[in-house]
Amino acid sequence: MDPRALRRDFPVFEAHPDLVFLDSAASAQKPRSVIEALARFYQTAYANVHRGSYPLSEAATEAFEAARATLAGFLGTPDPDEVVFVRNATEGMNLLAHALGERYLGEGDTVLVTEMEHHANLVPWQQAARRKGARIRAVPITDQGRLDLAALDRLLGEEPRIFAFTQMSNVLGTVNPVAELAERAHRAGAIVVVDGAQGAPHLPVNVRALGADFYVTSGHKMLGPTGASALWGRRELWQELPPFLTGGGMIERVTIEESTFAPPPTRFEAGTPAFAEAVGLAAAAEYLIGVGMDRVWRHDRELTRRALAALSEVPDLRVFGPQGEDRGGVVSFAFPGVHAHDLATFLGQKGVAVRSGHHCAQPLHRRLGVAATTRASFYLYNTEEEVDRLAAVLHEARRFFASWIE
Amino acid sequence: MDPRALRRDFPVFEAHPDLVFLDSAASAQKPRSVIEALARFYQTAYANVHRGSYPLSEAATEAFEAARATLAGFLGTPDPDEVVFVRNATEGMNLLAHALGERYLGEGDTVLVTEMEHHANLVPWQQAARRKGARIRAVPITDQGRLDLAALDRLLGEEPRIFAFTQMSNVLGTVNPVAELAERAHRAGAIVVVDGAQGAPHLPVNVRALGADFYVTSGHKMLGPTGASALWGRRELWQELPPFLTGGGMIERVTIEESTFAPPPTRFEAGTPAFAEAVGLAAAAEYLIGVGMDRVWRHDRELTRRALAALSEVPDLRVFGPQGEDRGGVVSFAFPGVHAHDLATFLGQKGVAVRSGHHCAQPLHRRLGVAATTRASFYLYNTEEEVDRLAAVLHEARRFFASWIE
Amino acid sequence: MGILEDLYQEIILTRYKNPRRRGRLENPTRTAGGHNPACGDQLELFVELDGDRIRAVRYQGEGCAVSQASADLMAEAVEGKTVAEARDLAERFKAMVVEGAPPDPALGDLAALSGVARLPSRVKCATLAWHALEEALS
Amino acid sequence: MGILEDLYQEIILTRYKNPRRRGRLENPTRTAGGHNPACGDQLELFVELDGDRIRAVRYQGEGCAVSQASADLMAEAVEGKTVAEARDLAERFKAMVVEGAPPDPALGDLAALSGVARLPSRVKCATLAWHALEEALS
Ligand SMILES: Cc1ncc(COP(=O)(O)O)c(C=O)c1O
Ligand SMILES: Cc1ncc(COP(=O)(O)O)c(C=O)c1O
Repeated sequence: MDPRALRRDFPVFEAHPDLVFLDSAASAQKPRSVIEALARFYQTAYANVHRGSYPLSEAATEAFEAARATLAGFLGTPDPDEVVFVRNATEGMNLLAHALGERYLGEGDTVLVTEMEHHANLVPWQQAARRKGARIRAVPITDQGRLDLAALDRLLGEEPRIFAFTQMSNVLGTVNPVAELAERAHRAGAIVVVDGAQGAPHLPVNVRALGADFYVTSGHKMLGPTGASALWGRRELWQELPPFLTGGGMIERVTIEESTFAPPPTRFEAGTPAFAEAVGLAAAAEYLIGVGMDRVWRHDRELTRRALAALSEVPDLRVFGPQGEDRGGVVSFAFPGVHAHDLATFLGQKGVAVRSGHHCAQPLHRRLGVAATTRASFYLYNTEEEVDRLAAVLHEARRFFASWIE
Repeated sequence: MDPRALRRDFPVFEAHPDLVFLDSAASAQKPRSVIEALARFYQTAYANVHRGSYPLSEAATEAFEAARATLAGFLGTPDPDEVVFVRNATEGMNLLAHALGERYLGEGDTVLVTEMEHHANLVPWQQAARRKGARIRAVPITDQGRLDLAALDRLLGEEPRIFAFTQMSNVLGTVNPVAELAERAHRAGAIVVVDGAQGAPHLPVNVRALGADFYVTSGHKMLGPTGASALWGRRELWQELPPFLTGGGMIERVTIEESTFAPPPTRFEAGTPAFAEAVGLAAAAEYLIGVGMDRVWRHDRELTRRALAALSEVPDLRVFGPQGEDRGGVVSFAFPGVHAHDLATFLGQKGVAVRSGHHCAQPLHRRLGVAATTRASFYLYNTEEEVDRLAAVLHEARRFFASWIE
Repeated sequence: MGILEDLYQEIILTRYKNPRRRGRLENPTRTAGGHNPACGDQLELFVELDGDRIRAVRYQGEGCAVSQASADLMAEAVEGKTVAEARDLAERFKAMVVEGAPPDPALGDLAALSGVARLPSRVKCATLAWHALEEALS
Repeated sequence: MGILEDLYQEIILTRYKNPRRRGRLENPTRTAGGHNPACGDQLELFVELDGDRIRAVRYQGEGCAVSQASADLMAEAVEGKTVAEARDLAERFKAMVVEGAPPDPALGDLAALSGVARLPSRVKCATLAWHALEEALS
């Protein structure tokens, strides 16, 4: 894969030729094909989906349902109706926490998460647990930044109703062994919810092979527009679940006092969906399929290896996360005594776009013993030169902040 | 106002020069400026908002917050932080029903709605009421399709905690006297939630002058992209409310067991917002401000008057909704004995795009004594010729379906 | 022939206005509900089985000419058929209205609904009763 | 001077590493909390009033050099001032870092933070302590 060639598909790099964009884990840039699919849809094919019996609305409906099928294919399921469109991974997780909570959680039950979760895969479970009198337990991580599998087995012994964990950590880069975790969890009787926000953009995903029950994605992190993400679940489980958002489009019969609801996926898409953005997201999935997810994944890991090697040469720099093959293109680091924001501002002023803070993972940062880290993340349009530039600017930062370092 | 000139701003009419688009109440077409704002943002200025300390992310954050300020201005409040971005009117209503329900509803309490509500302003209240042991009551409508104000006063006597009603009916076109209703409701101690999904696109709106406590809009109906809508509420009330969706961005402090939450509006925007679409929505608001909402409203009413006159000439056609100045550009009708879908298909095949069904207002249709209606709706790009064409095609339909009519 | 003339043939109107199988069965062997969330059409289906054979079918509900005529023609067509034969007919009907296949001779009068294939938003109206039938027979 | 050199002046580093007012007060008249949801910086502010006059200010919390230096310089600057004078200083400080106004002479050492105005994402770091102060005094 030649990232230099792919780069030309991304207009933002024409507008900012010197930009070293290492913040794709927060949100990815968009290829021309996605922006054009979106614009073309609004220019030539726009009308509200469903319920319109004129050709423009029929065509828009078809485009929306074709987008659902494309996303289903991208995630490895033949059944488009297993895909529900939500705004972002966070809304997906809220939908699941609400619906699974209503259906399966009771007094004294346990929801199992992990210490490396993004707040999106933690706070919604806290809310559901509080409503239902259940409690949250978390699988700890090892000093290498991997899940502690011995502790997992102990915790599964408590028979959690739900085990929700991330496919890939947005701070450590750790890729969890999803299939193995799902199998253990299923044996313990838990429903398996996988946070694929960082997984789906970077790894070949087949939800059935992973053995997940639900798989959450974040569209804007996988080259899609903001506003649309695919949430996958097993048909049999969707059928069991009560709705989350209610209103138009998802009902069967409504009186002033009460309502009955449509079957999935309609039941979970209340009101006018972000259907134009769903069409844009399908263009993104097609772009990724065209490049090949195996090649994306290989490229990410090559850059990561190079970055880990180069960053290990920067004096005083602490680099987080595992060293090994089970690691994606996210590298977080810190100079002791230099706050993450100050370091990120330095990098940003040198044209290297990174992110700093707790990256929506406060419990993990507490475990790492730091309040904040600075994070670089890679994607298919990043080059080896950019990784080298990151390392060079970190050497510069080391000199600039020399007297701060503790 | 010259709709023929405005039409040229809408690329869809170049792509479909013969299209008579009378379905804006479902979703409006987009002006070039909106599509371009969106595309330009993705091409040149895209990065995740908040938490990024590099120039691109700072600029994206500023654009997003500027969009909030534009929407605040459009709705008539000086305080941008009173505006929360949601996907659509439906999500806005779900957020309010959940948060107001948690904060203010208890066993035996009443939520008051009206018989003309869209399901989006009914079903979420049913869900909240069920959770809290409260009940729903509805203000009936008169035979002219207006709210029955005598019944309203009786129902306010039951001291509902919340009164949620639409500014304009999406079926009857009725424009309710919001300021007067809000005043009566406040006197009875109710919180006033206004469904502005059909109001904001068509009428000059000043939420403070209306006396509302919360005002819900639907971005895609006011020329904006799908995926972003502005939800307005009084600052003091926002401050009181618990969050709805939870996750990243809206928290203060998170441990595995529990979390505390950020102040509004952040508290209500979990995860990566549809910020590019919010920027597009701001361009839509600017377009409308440029045309002038008073002119939009005058134009809508002129077309409506013309349509009501022309449709009254079509034999056997039953036309719903009030005759008068308190009526916006929505006209629903039916031939007795001809099902709404069959009529809509006829119109659609003749190039007149209308919608048929219960328009997400089953209780209202039950009241009207019909299962479904066919609806034409007008907006700033519609012309008198298009209204005349609608009437002409209805005469044709009358002949085509002559033997069906009962 | 225009799409409209093609769709709204005499037989559709006749069945819509003067249905032959509309109604309910007192002691149905099977019942099923159909609902088209996109437009609100609703249907209740009653099936009486005699072993493996469909003895009678009736339906109730609310809908457009397409959905009502489709239900009425279907009810008539499957009476006397075995469950397997009825399922086979459903496949042929869906091939015609969903995929636009030319009407199979076995469909008889149901061929009048072939025009629906050209109107994507009406396909669900035409298939509503058939989905309910498949549910009732499953 | 580059933005970085402008922002990270010696005085900022000194206050970050060797703060003069960091800590807590045993019997504060007022306290307030500050939190920057965008980055997680947190601050607790303790104020001791003597009638209308600020006798002592201390702060605790976690944050970057900008937020910590700003808090430390602020605490020192407002001690001895009346509530009205402190509020006035807060206005001048915000004018400098939010609107980019040239540093008011009254700001003294706080002028070192003027570079923040060129870094929108850091403005909230610089104002965190000041918002807490305004809350504590209100
Ligand atoms: C692992 C993980 N989960 C969830 C999210 C939330 O994604 P979104 O912003 O799309 O809701 C993110 C991204 O911030 C993430 O990295
Ligand atoms: C009065 C009214 N309220 C709410 C809605 C729901 O709007 P949205 O699709 O944006 O959720 C609509 C539009 O269908 C409407 O007309």
